Amino acid sequence: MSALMTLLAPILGGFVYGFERVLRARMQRRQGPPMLQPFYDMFKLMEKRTIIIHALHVVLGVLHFFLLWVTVGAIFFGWNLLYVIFLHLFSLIVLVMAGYSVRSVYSHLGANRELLAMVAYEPVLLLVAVGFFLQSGSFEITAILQDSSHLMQMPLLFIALLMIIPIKVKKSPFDVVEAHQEIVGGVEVEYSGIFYEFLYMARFLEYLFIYSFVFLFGGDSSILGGFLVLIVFFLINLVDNATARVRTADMMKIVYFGAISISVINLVWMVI
Amino acid sequence: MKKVVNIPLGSQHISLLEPIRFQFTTENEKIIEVGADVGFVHRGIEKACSETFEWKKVGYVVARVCGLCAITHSLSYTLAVERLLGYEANERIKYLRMLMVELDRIHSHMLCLAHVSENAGFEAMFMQIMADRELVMDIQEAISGNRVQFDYIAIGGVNRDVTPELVNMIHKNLDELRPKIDDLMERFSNNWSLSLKYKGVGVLTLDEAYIYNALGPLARASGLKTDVRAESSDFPYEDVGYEMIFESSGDIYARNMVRLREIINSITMCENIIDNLPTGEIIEKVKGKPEGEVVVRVEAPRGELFYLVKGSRKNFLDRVRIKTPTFSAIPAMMEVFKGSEYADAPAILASFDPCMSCTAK
Amino acid sequence: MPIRKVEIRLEDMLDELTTFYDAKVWHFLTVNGIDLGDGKIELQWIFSKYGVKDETVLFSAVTAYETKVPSVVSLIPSATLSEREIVDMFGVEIEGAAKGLYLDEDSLTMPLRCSL
Amino acid sequence: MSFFKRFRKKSPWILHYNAGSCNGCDIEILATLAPKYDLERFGVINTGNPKQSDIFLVTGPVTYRSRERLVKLYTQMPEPKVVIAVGSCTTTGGVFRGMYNVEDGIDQYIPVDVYVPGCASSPQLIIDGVVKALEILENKNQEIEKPFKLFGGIRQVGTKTSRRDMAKKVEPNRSDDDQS
Amino acid sequence: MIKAMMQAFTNLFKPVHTVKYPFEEDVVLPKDYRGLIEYSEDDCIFCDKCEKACPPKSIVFYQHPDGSKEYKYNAWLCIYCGECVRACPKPGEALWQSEKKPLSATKEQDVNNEWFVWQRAAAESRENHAAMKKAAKEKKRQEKES
Amino acid sequence: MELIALLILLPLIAALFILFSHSNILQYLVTSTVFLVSSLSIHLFAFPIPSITFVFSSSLETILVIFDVLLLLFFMYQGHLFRHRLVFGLALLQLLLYLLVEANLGSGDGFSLLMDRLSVMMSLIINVVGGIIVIYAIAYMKDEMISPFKKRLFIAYLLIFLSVMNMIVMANSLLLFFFLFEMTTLASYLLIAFRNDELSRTNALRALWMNQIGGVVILMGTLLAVTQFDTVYFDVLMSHSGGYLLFAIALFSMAALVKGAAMPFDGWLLGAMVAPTPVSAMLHSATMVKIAPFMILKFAPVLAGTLLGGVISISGILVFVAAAYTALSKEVFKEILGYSTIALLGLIMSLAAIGTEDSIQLAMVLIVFHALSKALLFLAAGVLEKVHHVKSIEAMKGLVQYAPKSVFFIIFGFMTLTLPPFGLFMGKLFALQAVSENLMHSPWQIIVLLGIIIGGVLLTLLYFKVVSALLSKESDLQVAQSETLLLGFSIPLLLLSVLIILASLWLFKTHSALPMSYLLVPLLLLLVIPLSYRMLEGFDRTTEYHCGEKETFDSALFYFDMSASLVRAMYWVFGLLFVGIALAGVLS
Repeated sequence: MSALMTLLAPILGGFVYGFERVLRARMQRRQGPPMLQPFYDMFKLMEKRTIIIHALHVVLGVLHFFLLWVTVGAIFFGWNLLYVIFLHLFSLIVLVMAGYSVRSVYSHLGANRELLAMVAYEPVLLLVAVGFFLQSGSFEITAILQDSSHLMQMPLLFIALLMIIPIKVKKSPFDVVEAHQEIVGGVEVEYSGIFYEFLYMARFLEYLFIYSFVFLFGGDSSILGGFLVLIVFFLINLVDNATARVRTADMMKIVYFGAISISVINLVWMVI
Repeated sequence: MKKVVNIPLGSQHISLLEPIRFQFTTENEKIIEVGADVGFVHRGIEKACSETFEWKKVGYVVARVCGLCAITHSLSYTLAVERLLGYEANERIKYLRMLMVELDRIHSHMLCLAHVSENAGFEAMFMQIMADRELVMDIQEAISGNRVQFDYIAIGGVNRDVTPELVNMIHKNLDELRPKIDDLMERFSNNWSLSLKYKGVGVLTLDEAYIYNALGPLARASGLKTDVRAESSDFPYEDVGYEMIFESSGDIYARNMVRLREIINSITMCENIIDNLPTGEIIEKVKGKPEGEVVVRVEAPRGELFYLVKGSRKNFLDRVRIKTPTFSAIPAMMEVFKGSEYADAPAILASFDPCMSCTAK
Repeated sequence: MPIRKVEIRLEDMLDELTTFYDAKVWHFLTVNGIDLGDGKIELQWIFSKYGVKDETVLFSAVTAYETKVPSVVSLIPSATLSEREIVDMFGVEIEGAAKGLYLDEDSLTMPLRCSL
Repeated sequence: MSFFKRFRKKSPWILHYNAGSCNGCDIEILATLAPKYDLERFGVINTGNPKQSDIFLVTGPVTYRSRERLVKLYTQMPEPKVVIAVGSCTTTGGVFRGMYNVEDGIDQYIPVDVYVPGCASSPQLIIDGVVKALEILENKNQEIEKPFKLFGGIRQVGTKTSRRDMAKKVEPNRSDDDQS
Repeated sequence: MIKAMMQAFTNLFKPVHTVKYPFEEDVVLPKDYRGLIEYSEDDCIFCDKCEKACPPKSIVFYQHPDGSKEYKYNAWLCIYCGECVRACPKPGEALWQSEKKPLSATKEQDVNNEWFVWQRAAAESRENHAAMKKAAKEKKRQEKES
Repeated sequence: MELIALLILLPLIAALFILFSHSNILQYLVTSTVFLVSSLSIHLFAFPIPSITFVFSSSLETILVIFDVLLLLFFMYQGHLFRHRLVFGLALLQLLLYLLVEANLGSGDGFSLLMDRLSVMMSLIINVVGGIIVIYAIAYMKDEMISPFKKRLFIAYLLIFLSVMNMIVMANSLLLFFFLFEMTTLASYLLIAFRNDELSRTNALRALWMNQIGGVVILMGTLLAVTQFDTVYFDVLMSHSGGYLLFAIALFSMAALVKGAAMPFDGWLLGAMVAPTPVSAMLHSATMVKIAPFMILKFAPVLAGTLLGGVISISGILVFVAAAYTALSKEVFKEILGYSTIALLGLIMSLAAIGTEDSIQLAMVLIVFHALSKALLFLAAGVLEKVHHVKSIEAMKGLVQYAPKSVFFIIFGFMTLTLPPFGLFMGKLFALQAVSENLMHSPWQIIVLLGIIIGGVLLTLLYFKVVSALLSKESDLQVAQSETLLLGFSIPLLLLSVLIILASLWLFKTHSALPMSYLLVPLLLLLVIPLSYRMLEGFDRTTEYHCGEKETFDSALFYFDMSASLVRAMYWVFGLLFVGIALAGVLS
């Protein structure tokens, strides 16, 4: 089952992304693309003529995708949560290196913002993991999922997680990493054709990665977990439709003074 | 220990509708120096107006200087030529022209607002404003037969009349639009993320506005009370309920508010115009050939549009000098960019509502 | 719109404008050039008054193309682009105004001169 | 490969460049992306990045200063690609035809597949043009398409194919040799 | 922000603004839409006024040697201003602005470069015709003289 | 016993030989010495024997006293020579204190040298990493513009230093420890001033006075030990409890903080970066500064669970975050490395001061991997400096195009510092786990937890900022000439890399509960995907997207400067914390 899920992860993510595009269009009173649009895009990208800047850039981008896939797979297989978070960090670092490896200003700015965003959300993810650890006594995802729902004990951590989800799924108000109007997509700007596809699919995997954290809050009740994911997914899209993009510095401030402090409060509360 | 990065913005960039190139010299995304290249759209219209096209056709050519304020361009040119010919239009023509200019102002301002929200990363707002804007576009299409390039004003009058059904439609659409603008005004002032992005960002102070000769909504947002509609006697603006609108803070937010309130004012004016439309011919034959030198100022959506036309009884004019509002806005814009973040640059740029095709002609 | 046309000599231009221009009263519109033929050009500096109806002043100076024209940028910072435009379009020489606002090397030079 | 061909027309991504138009067409392109006409129904995304685009939407007669940029963007787009010229000045120069700083339509520089008329082209016309372009896109192959004149060709460096020179301006008298 | 979120939420249950063009032709073009310029050769008196009035010169008459003229119109050059119709002595009969929307052309139609050829050909034909006429006149005069 | 003597004496003898031999046999001599001492410590490590002890005879003690006094007099002389009052004054103070200690010296007996597991591990690091650095130094000094004798002197210094370091980790006598501590101070003073120019001189003097503060507090601690507990031996001291024991330990810990260049003493380590790169590598990142965590580790059993331990731990973790953040504003590559060293030392000290079994284990692991990775980075930085003449990261832009091999080592070094599956990463992972486990009974450790997390991401940001500079290369159409790396450079680098990988594998196998598949999957990807590099030959190459413009982009990096007032506030906080340690010692 886990193996199958892992194999199908990009497809699963594709559905999520496709659904989200339709949802967003409807929220803006547009008709929007068909549900399967992400797959159309993928198939189209497959047979574009490929233009690259240099080989290193491409290799790093592809590596990013596969590492992310491994990360998502690791979640499905129920590995150690801390290790999963660090694997995810690894995949992002590879992406950042890819972004820096070309002499393109937007790619550089994007990579830089990617690093800053990482500085913002990584602590929160780790603190959430620590919260789970305090609850269930283990960092293993399988163990976390055997406990009853964690929502009651760590509500503030849940809110902190909610605050960083927009960074990960690149949604307003924290879509500074992609910021199409400013830096034309950031890191992905120099990719084209099939190699862009890897980055495009990596975005699907990011969805799975971050929403599975939400799922973990459900504990042993997968229905509650699924429900939480749905609610959060919906909420994130609503917020996306109600906010503008904030500056990177503002984002850092909000995450550090908001998300991290409430996570710490929650942790202290759990400990005492 | 800071190093500078040069960030290009344009000539092709997703946040730009038109080719303009900025070269921002930044420290950690903070802009310290700006270079601009505005000449991408230079087509040579001034020369063509006096050498390739006869004076009767020039109205259609200058309209193509800019698609957004086409109507004000052809209006200014027409006014200038009419004055050279010693002709003064009747009240109905004046009212119809005013109606079209104000409608154009509404749609231009709405586009600008949509663009500002888009460049601030607020896609939903962009979509909403663009959807609402279709109401005005429909009116314009119904009046002139085309959505953007109206070619409505001709020498000696206007090309089409307003029928009673049209009057009804205009009423209906404008009534629908007004609450939406009110709603927008509320959202622009109360949304948390927008106030982070707009308030106190890209400030043009009153002194700077004087020094750099800012004009239009830009100047009015800084508290500089200038508006050609109040400074020229070509049109009876006071009769249709015009009032000057200004703010004082001079940031993006103030510019947005000036635009929004001007839209409300324009809606009022349009309604007054169609309610009190005088009777008369819509086009009259004008005889003779232009002679002499004359200047005309008209308030375009972006500010003051200036035409100087010189003719000497020939088929071709001696000189058509066009000075567009954005042309004056660029020095002020460059000043405002300095010291702000690169992340804000697209929004600031859009809030100035630059029109490069106007600038470069 | 009635215009007040003030004929001045080019040499006096800067002094005249300095005494005339007050940023809080006058609004600088543009610098204009009109080709008069015979290698002569009429340069115009145009201002209008804030808050007053139909008040436009036009300073006009006739000069030859070869004459070097002083710049008003020190007085009116926003005149840079206008001056550069005139330089491009007429090929006159204005102090401190660089070429190439609109025209590249391989496009037509001095398009608004009559002889061309 | 032919399996994937059918998906081309389901996901055309757009690059928009204004080569000196009056921006009448540009605001109409914006309007087609807005709710009323909503080009995203066809899977269109306005990417703003040549490397990820399939459709090159150009407005404006080519001015002298923008032609190099035009060609550069064109060469950075991966094949298969189509070019749509939106508006009468883009297709033929329109009212600007013959002005001194204008190059009478973009097909003087790059191959144009669809000419959309109108001054300014209304959203309906633009949608018509895009739909027509999609049919053309489906039948294209991956052959490199080159700009016409004033610009250099493709170079082999070792085993690598370099497109960098495609957008490099060459001397007019040498342009004929280099294209071959 | 909450209000905007509520609005986004309620938008989900509202009908979409989108029109289904081109699948359904329900975008009603307004009355007097400025569409294609149409021409009827039967009613034309070949006064060339439309050709002179057209700002972008998208109407060209080719002068055949036999004296007849051929109307040629480039819809991709036309700016749809309607000036030709206003210039026409028989508006609505010989030349009128229809409410049809113009169609997009493809590469094969070669609307740009072909038009250069046409313009040149038309101008040449005029010159030739004028020269011919002049020659004929000259001949006539000479004949008269002789 | 003989082993210890060999470890200490072998490098000394080799140094003597080198001084008076011909330059030609230099490398063979050094290599064999290094090989010998390394195998000795590996042997010690692999076949643990119960602690070895050694007692100094009274004549040796006397010699020690003489040396000590001479050393302090030398410092005084230097202070006098360069008109540096602080150096002079501190040396004088130390001399007085030292005499006071000698006067109060009791008769308690003890071991002068004591070799336990900790010492074995430290000596392993010192000999292996230090040894590799010495080998590297030969190649590095080859084309330095100095006389052959001076070159040999330099190598000899390094070897002597190895011996000193070997001794210090075994020292059990406080007086011997003080002497060796001052010897390391001397070594860093001499080696920083090795290039003998204005800048080196000022930096050397600064290092001298700052380190002397450490000497002063050690002497004060010794005085306390002598007067209160009547002993000069660590093991005896630590078997006591109550009284002023913790105050003495606090004083020693302060010395550790000084040696570890923890803020506010970060100035001297930064200044030390003007020294030749092997020196920086040897003294200021890989080995000498390790005395700091070593000392804390030594006291860890006493510190565990006390207020003092908490304060040290918190100040360590604050140093971790602050140094990581400060490094973000630096431009010179070695300075960045220096700050990251300070940061990681802070982390290690913090973990050591927590004093639970897990955290002590972890601190040791981190010491090993930090030494390896930092040595690798410093040596690679030395190559860049020597061969490519770049110091600042601004100048390193796109270096990967010209120096792919050295850049590879640097990137590899940074990856080993942050990413799975390498040791330092694992260390951080376990640290998080350990601290989280402790959280239940000591909630204050949430500060440490937060510090580890935030400092960790800041360091990641820092490292990849540097990598970004190296990587930003142009399109690969230009064929750069392949880089040839001198054998003397490449062998140490390779050795270190291999050691890191082996050690990581060992760590993963022995110390973690994680299954091996965790490690293998990412490793496999890392190995397989770069193989596709060759397959990319045929694709079209094009230019970057710059909005359609022609100009190329000159990349520059981002620097996160702190405002001056913030810096001042930071130093105040750390200064107060430093004093606070003494206070905590008194209180507990």
